[in-house]
Amino acid sequence: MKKGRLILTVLLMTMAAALSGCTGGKTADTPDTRITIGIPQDLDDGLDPHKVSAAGTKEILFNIYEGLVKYDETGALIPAVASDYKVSEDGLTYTFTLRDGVKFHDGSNVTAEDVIYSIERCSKAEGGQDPLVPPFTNISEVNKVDDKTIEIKLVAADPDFLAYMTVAIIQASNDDPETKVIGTGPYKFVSHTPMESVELEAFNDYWGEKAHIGKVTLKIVSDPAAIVMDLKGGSLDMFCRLTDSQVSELKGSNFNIEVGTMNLAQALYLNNSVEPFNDVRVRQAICYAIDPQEIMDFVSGGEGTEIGSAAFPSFSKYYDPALNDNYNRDVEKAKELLKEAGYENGFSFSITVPSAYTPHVKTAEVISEELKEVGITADLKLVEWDSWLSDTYTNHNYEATVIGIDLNPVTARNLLQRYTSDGHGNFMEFSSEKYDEVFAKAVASTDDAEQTALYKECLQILSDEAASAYIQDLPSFVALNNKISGYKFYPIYAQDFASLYYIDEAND
Amino acid sequence: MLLTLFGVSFLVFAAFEIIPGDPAISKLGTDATPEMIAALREQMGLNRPFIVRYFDWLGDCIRGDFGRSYSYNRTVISMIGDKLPITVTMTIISMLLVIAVSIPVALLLAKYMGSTIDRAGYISNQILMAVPSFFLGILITYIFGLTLRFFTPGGYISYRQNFAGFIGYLLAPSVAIAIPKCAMSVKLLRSAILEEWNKDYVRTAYSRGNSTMQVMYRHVLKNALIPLITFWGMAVADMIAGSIVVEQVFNIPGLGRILLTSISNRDYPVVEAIILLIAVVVIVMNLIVDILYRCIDPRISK
Amino acid sequence: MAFIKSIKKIFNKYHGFNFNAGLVITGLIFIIALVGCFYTPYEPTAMNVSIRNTAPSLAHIFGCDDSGRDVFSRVMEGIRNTFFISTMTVLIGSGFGIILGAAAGYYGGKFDEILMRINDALFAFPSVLLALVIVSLLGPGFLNVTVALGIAFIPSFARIVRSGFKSQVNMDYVQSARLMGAGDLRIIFVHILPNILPVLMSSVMIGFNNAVLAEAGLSYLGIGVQPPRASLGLMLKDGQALLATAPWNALFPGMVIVLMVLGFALLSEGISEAS
Amino acid sequence: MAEDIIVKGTDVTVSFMNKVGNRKEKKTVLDGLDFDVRRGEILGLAGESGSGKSTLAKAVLGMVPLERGKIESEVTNPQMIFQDPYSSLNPAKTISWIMQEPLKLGKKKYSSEERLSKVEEMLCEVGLDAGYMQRKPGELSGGQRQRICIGTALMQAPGLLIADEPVSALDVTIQAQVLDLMREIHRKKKLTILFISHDLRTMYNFCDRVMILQKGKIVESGKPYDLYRDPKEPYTRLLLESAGII
Amino acid sequence: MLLEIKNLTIEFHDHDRPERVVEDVSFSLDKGEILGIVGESGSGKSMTALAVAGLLPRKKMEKSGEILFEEKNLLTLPRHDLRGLQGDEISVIFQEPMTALNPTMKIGKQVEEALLLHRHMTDEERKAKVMEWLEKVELDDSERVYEAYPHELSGGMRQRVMIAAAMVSDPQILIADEPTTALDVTVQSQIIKLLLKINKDSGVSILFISHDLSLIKQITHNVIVMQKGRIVEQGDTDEIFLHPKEEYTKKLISSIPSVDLRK
Repeated sequence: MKKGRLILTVLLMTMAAALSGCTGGKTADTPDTRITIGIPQDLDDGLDPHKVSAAGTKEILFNIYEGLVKYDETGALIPAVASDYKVSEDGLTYTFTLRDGVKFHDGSNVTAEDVIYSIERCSKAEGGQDPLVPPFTNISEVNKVDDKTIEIKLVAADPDFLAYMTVAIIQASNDDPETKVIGTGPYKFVSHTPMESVELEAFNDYWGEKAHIGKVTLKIVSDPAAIVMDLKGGSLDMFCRLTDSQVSELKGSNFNIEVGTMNLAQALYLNNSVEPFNDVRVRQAICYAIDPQEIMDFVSGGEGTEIGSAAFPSFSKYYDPALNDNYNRDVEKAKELLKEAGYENGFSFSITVPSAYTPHVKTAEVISEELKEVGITADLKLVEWDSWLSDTYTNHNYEATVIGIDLNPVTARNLLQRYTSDGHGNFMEFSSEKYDEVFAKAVASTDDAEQTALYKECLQILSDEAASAYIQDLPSFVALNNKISGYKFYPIYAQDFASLYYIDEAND
Repeated sequence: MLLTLFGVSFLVFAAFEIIPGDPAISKLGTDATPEMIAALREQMGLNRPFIVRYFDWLGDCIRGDFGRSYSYNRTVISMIGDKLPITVTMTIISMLLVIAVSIPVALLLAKYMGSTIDRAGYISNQILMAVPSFFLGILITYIFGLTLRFFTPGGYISYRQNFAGFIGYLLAPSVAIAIPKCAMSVKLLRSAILEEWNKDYVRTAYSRGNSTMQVMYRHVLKNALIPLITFWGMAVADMIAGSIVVEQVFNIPGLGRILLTSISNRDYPVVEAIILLIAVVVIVMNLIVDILYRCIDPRISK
Repeated sequence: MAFIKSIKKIFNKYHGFNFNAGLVITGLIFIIALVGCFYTPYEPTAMNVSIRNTAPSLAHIFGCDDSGRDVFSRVMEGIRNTFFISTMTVLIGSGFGIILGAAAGYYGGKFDEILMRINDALFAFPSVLLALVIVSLLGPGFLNVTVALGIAFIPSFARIVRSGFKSQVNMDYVQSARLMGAGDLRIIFVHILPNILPVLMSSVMIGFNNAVLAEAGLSYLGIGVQPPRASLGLMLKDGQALLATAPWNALFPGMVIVLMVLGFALLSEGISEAS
Repeated sequence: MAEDIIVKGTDVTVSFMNKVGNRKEKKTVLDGLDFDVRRGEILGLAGESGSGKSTLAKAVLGMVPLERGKIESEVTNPQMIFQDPYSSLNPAKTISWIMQEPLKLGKKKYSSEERLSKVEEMLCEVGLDAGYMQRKPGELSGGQRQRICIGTALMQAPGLLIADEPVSALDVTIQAQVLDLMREIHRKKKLTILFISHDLRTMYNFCDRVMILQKGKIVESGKPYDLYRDPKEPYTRLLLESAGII
Repeated sequence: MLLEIKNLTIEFHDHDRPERVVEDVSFSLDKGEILGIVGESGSGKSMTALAVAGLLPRKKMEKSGEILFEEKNLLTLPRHDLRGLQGDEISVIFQEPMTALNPTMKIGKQVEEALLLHRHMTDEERKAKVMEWLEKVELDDSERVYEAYPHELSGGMRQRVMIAAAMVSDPQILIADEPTTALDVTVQSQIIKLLLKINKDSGVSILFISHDLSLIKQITHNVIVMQKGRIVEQGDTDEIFLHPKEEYTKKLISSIPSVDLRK
């Protein structure tokens, strides 16, 4: 069975390579083409690829740094700095062969030492702190076979381990990655003016398909109202994650709207340790009271995909649309459950929402309207992102909150470990022995099919025990100047600027 | 004067003791483990008692070292220094607009006292004072930016690249800040002129054969400017606060934006430095107003 | 008793154009706010996806907002909230302002010096941060914004009351009151205060319209009235993003803010003109 | 103190710091004054502006700290009337409220009816009538206002009335009427009056004794007739000549 | 005859019903004469003076009768010509020295203003004329006063500056509206002596407005007694003081506190 898996991945890789090759028809662009892309927040948590945590920063570093392997838009892992790799029978040894001709932005060649340095930098725990990439504790040793090959030995087999190999490869000689931003990606880092803009430039000696647009300026636009005006005004060519009202504003302007998914699970996350949410019947009543479709109609004009449990659609391996019908809107059933739980005449609670995210705020507004029909009054508490991060997310003092949880790296284990009783980031305070038991079995199993089934069973439990009231994977609207094309949606937080190109009248 | 500065610095420092949210957590983001947070807090020295931290920080400030920004790990001075000229230029342009517009308009209104022009001017004055500045910003962007294409909304040009473009772009937001202040200045100047007009020395000036215009320009205007200067001194402080909102609408990376972002990032050193800076500017403005007072109004002993 | 009599006296004495215009506008808004408490054409928070962003029509005179809620009902609720917050802000601000200003103006000397220094410090402190501190101290929401703004308004009132007292304290009638054996408190509140009432009234009105602007500003930044409740500032902020396709979302709340502020400004002009 | 002297001042000195630029300058207003006020007399205090006459009045009322010397006074509740009729009555109150105020504050407690009847009685005494009760100071002439001030000052039956230039802001004819009123009250109630003015003519017929004050010092004092006939000090002669008396 | 006023009547219209302030006033002023107008507050004496000086507000005011000066009726003279006379031929000094001068303007510049408006002179000539008059009004250290500001001078000195500012352009008529009411007795008599000296030296005729009868007695040749806007009696000052004909004049004279040192 294992051999089969191996062939499958290899096949995939060759197909991807072929595919990327033949989008054809694009001439090598002249270096002076430029594009200005708006971003809502500054890269204010630094530029060191191994330490960065904000999704907005990772999205952009995707263009500058590459790992041994990298994701493509389908979510498959394709070879990057490594030309190919072999996994040993027992899944404990991974051997990577370095691709020849891969250069750093400063022109120097990528050496085995660089790769080893990068991996060890993430797995070493300096001074009692956790390693930069926690799962790397599973690595027993990394050794250089020859100038072209690296061997990594694991403590225990882990089918998801390959996903962690997307970690950025930096130069061994780079003592301060915070300021010396040198990677192997299609774009070079030029400059960063805090609170203002970030400049990138196409890297001409890129090993793969070169970027089409010469200069990329990332401009910070922090006021939602200004975004639409700036796009129409012509000072911005592209902006991601617009709301549907902003999209309706852009009708008739020189912008195409690309629609994809945000790859996150938006839900009304309930604090299971708090009265009355510790009672599963109350949680189920809430699931019955909420109608995801109505929320999607209000929040994003009907766009977006409903989810029944923690997995979002682009995580196709585990996403099961059937779970969506686990709780279809049924006010009578909700009231019945509430009566059973002893809350006939309802109760009231507060939904804490980070004020900066309009979609989550509007979702909460719709929820509070829907819950009224069941006799539950929910009032909103808007807080700043930082208060939400420390009060709600880290210290768990909240009753309910509306937020979207994304994944990096995109692995089932990373998605579901959050719900285990002692899981890292279990701000929902969800704990069920059955769930812990099934999750442990899933992690331990080495057979892919068995593991997938077990993970799916976890998702089923989450839905049955109504850990949270799952709603949707928010639509992702991207406005793109109609002179530019080639935008690709990725399942992870990544903005691939390299694939963008100007549709020159000449080469059509 | 120093007492006020000391008061403000204490208020700022105490404010962040109260506001929830922890800089360490905001830096580490969602996947921070409790151990990582604790270690970072230690490294930032956040665990030291409040008073110790306050006096350490105050000591550094006096020596000019405002510490490093938590999120950008650059020195606070370099960050603010880079953004200060933007907000200062905008405030200066707005101030010039206020002065350039309010004096002629007020003279006009004073000249046609009680006529329909005076009444109409008066009403429009009241309306202009009533418009919230962020609403004004939006209207200006919408009308002059999108429809009339006088400027590209959001097309901020940094003063390093092209200074003319930089000033050009700042005109629109400065107008948004200046308009309410212009209306207020016109109202104040007009009532000051009215007040001076009834004073005895005006009658003496008339008795010497001055025409109305001569009386206005040689005698009344100078004395009517005195209360206005106090207002302009205070107005600068409002303008800086006003610019925080307007910078959002016009997408200008000035002090206002840094202040708001740093507040939400709990970037204590940056916020404290900016607020101190604003307090210093306000106090310096009051000083300048006093000095102007003394040279215009000899009655106040030198 | 004397206090109410002088208020009655003030109101029936004024009849200038400004005062009347101000009274008409404020009266109109006050009535709408009052009616808003009992009846609004639609439930302000009732959503209806079919009528999202529909233009003003007979059914919805101000049109519908992005969540299909009737803008007119929300404006009515918004007026009520903004009106309430501004009134409370001015009451807190002027209440403490009078106490502090009177004490500083009447006693003068050291006390006056210290008070004015604190005043300057509060003045130099951006009200945005002050509001943030108080809101995070007490939590976001309706009452806390009022307290935050109230405190932020104390310095300006204190300054006005202080200058009022400074001009009255050396008047002869104060000296003769002292000679008759009147205590300081009686002199401050019974003798002097009624004389600075007109100045105070007009500054209360100006305070009112600054409160309306400040509330709108704070809601704009997300502090203050929490959705789904409505406040004019919040509606303006949400309406901004739809200026091209559904301008009524922003224009009507903005217009009402301007009208409200204009009303109070004219009223304060009317009072200060006649005093 | 001798039993007929009700106020005695010995070596009374008052000075205050006024800021000229940034230097602090000590300005002496009263310089070692010795004076006394006898029971039932009208004592005139004459001097030009800056001579310190108002400060002396305030000193007698104990409202100004003395740098040196002391003032002994057996008067428990001295009252004062002022020059500017516009600022001496509370513009926001009605006449009846103003005149009832001293009764409310005095040691003796009165019911509201008693207060109203006493006010009516006092209004007649000062030559006005009950019709003025509900009117406001703003609606009255200078002369009427000064009469109200006098009435209010007498409410607490003061041992001493200090009149600081009470008539100099009034028209000549009104001045004469107000002075007659004060003379009559003095006679009826044996009220001691300290009359402060710069007008030596008026003081001649009004005061029993006159003190001339210059730059904080008493230049000369005595009965008006003796003083005006052969003034000993050159300053007194200058004042008399300027007033066209000699 | 330098100035002749025939049945001058002034009515105010700003309240609901018109209020007649001056009614049918006629009198004349000869060269070098000092004519007094005396009356209580509200008698219209100041209004008459302001009418002669052309300083009455233009709006809400009905004026009739004639004020003839060099055959021109000042009431109907166009504003431009009237301004030509003001400060040149007719000058005015006011009652409140504290507020009658511009507080933020140097004394020298205020005194020279009449010359600036009516004479073509070089700066030096103007300064010399001003310094000449500052000495004439007996201001010691006129150099310092030239550079000083109004608040640095005493009431008496300020009134002297007012007189200098009025006389610097050698006017034919000087209107003095209660010039010494706000001053101390000693200073008052010095100012009166100064006015008499100037009248004698330069022959300027003075219209002296006052409510103080003893002052009128000291300085004026003739006097007009006014009550509620009408002339009650006019004539030679000594004649009127010895045996006044009208009841009102008698009452006024009797209310002066008399100092009889003979008994």
